[in-house]
Amino acid sequence: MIGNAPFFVVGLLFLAGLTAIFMEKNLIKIAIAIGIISSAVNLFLVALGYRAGGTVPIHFLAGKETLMVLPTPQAMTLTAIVISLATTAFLLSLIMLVYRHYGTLDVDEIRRLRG
Amino acid sequence: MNWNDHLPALLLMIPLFGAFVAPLVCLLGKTTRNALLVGLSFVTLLVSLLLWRNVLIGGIAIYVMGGESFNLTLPSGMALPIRIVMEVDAFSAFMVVCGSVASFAGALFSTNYMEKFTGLGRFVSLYFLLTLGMLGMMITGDFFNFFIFIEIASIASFGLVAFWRDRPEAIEASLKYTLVSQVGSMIFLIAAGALYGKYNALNMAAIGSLLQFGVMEKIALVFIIGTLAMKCGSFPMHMWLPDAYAEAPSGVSCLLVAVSQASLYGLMRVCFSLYGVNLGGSFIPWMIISMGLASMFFGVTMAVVQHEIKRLIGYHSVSQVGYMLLGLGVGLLVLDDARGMAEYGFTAMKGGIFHIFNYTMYKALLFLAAGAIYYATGKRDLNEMGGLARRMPFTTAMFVIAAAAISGLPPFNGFVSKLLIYESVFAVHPALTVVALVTSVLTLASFVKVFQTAFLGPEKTVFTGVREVPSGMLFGMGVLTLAVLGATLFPSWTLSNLVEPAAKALVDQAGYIGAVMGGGL
Amino acid sequence: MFGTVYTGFGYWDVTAWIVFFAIAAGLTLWLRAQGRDDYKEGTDQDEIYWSGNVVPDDGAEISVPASSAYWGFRKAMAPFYKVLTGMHTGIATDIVGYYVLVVAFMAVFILL
Amino acid sequence: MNPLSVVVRTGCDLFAWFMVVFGVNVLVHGYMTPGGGFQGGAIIATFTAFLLVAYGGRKMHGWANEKIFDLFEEVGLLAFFVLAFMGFPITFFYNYLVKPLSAGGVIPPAGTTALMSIAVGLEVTGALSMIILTMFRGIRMFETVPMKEEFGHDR
Repeated sequence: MIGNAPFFVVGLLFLAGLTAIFMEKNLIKIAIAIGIISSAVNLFLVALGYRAGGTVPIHFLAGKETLMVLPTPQAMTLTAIVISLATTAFLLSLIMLVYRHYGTLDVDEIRRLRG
Repeated sequence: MNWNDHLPALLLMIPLFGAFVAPLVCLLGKTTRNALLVGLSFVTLLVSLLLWRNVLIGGIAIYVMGGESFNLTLPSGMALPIRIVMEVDAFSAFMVVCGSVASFAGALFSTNYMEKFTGLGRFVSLYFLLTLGMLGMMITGDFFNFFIFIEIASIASFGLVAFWRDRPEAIEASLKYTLVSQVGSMIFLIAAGALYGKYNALNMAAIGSLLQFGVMEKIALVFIIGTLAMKCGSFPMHMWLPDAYAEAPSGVSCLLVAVSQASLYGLMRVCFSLYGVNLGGSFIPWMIISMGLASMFFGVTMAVVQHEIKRLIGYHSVSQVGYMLLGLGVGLLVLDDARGMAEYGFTAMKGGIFHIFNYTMYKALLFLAAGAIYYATGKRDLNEMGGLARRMPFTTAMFVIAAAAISGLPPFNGFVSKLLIYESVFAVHPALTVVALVTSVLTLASFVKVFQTAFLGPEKTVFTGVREVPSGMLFGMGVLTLAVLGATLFPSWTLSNLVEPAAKALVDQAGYIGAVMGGGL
Repeated sequence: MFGTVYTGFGYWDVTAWIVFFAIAAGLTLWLRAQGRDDYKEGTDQDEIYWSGNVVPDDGAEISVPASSAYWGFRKAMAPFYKVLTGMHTGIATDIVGYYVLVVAFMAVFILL
Repeated sequence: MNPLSVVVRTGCDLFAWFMVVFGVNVLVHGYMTPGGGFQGGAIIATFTAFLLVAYGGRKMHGWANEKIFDLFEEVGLLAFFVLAFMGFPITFFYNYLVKPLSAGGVIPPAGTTALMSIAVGLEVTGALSMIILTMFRGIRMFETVPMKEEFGHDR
């Protein structure tokens, strides 16, 4: 049961982020909600990577242990972090431009393209 | 060293090199920049054609990034492949050819279309990154790598949609696309992680060979299908698509069409090659068919009432994607039923795959023609246009060809693929064909409206100064017109060389898995 | 090359269509060439008829805008379009909402 | 953004350089520790953020042109591409420098991975610094300078 605790945290974080997207009206808060969602996913990947009894997959630091975990989830997490950094930076720049053009950050008022 | 073995890597390497070197080269001036954009796109097209020929002759092409040998998928007795594996079967090769033709035409068009604007170094860089992401999605055999290429393509397309950054609508469209696409990618990543946690592998063939249909697989499957259906713009999740397609510069809209087809490719790859016969009953196929029907009908009804030309064409994208979802969904429905597959399922899949080719060509051509009108007149609202046929004869001719092809008027290629779909899906239920036919009629109606209001009618005095667009744009449109006319005049050659191998590769799950894992299932 | 495409229930042959088109075009052109011999150029017969009024020089005054096309269709389908355009609110979070709803719907139904 | 007080600026003077040293340390040991190009580059880029916060944007833009960071980015990207391309007779991205651990030397067990992580570090340093500076300039533009107008499309 305690081994599954990270996954409950992941679920809670993910739902929190998803709820924030629908409940919040401020675009910056929505950007933060997307950040929370990607943190939840990264946590999910890291939690998946651990196998019982494994050690760090680094040759110099593992010591005498020969049973290492496969480093693929760590690599996946790093890549996902880089991607979410890029999109967060892009999203914030877009929000700056939206505020410049529309004069508001309320997501309900940014609807010139509809119908 | 045989260059033919390295074609999958070259296909990714050339746009990557273009993206990296573009900001430097663009300091050297306009001619160098245009030469880079067009030249590297053309080389990519050549490489994709060579790759397609190789795959047709020699079967599935495997490429291991960073391996000791290009086809060493299982080094030193490992049970599962750990390196990044590119796997190109006939379906991937077919998609790669479609995508790189669209990329080349868009590049040729952009040389003249974008010359008035600043920041073109970044534009060229992002354009190559978008091409890279699209081609990578089509040829990768690795699940996480697919996610990375989706993200490369998405981030490049966010940037390109918002390229006219002093236009409020462009920023708004990009913001909507970014929001929905980020949530979608994160959900896709959860699915990839879930499959990794279950099978310790990320390679699609490896997962496919081990897959048992359980709870985790079901959840992963719906997450993947939801995300990729959103990315290719099926009905209830299509709202970002007309916005983004309408607000992007036209050369980019042309490429975005091909990028949405790459998402459709991923959807079909997961359904056919990863899950295959253990798809757990007929719920998923019927879901895909009903998404296709809804996209077709509601997309086209929304398109009829639009009066902004690129937005109208964007809504037609939604409705055309429905045809492919319908054709391939019917193929998926009868996947484990050999008799149904032989009678109508395979024809429906051929129709769906042929429609991918046709759709990419004529929809890209329509976007380019709309961009040409916009370039020449500066207007994007149909209410303000009229009588342009006298001023822009070449654009008019190419627009008519594309509009006739998308409406399914014989003898154009759109008619052939739609006929293949009509005459096979009615075996499942006649209502499917009825909806497809009504959609086709409404498509014709809306394009009659566009043609009549933009090109026909009395000449307006505001348009007396309008000229035909420059030659680069005409050549860009001409490439796609040639593709449309080629598929029109030689339908049986196209079907037997491009489409049938692709459809066969798609249903051959054991072949796809065996090429990586060595041996059968 | 110009072969026939068989669909399993019918077939499509592009050459047959082109031959038919050529015959039809020839027939139409022949009919058109018959013409009327009492037509004279440069007289009132040449003028555009516009309800007896003088035709304006600028075409913008007599063209029908695209928004007016298919007026009857849109009028007849007004309730349908009201629902459909009501769906396309253009709010960014609504788009995300539709996506999440579809995924949740599929997840519930596949797990049942 | 105005410069902060003299205490903050002196603190920045004293300690900001250590971020660069630490970042380079993380970067060059990327092949054998949990670090690497992105992490090292991100740490180095905090140097730019420190200077920006402590000294304000006007001075920062006077010190560092965005072209410098563009150059960093280009050099990193092209070095990465060339390193990947050099493996070509065998495969793209093939690690042609790698030797067994017993062979000795500076980068035997890593080969091109270590060099690639340095290239990625350069790229990330340039890109993140440029993101910070450009976003900052966006805020400034919003207050003072009107945005440069594009032309050629309707507005």
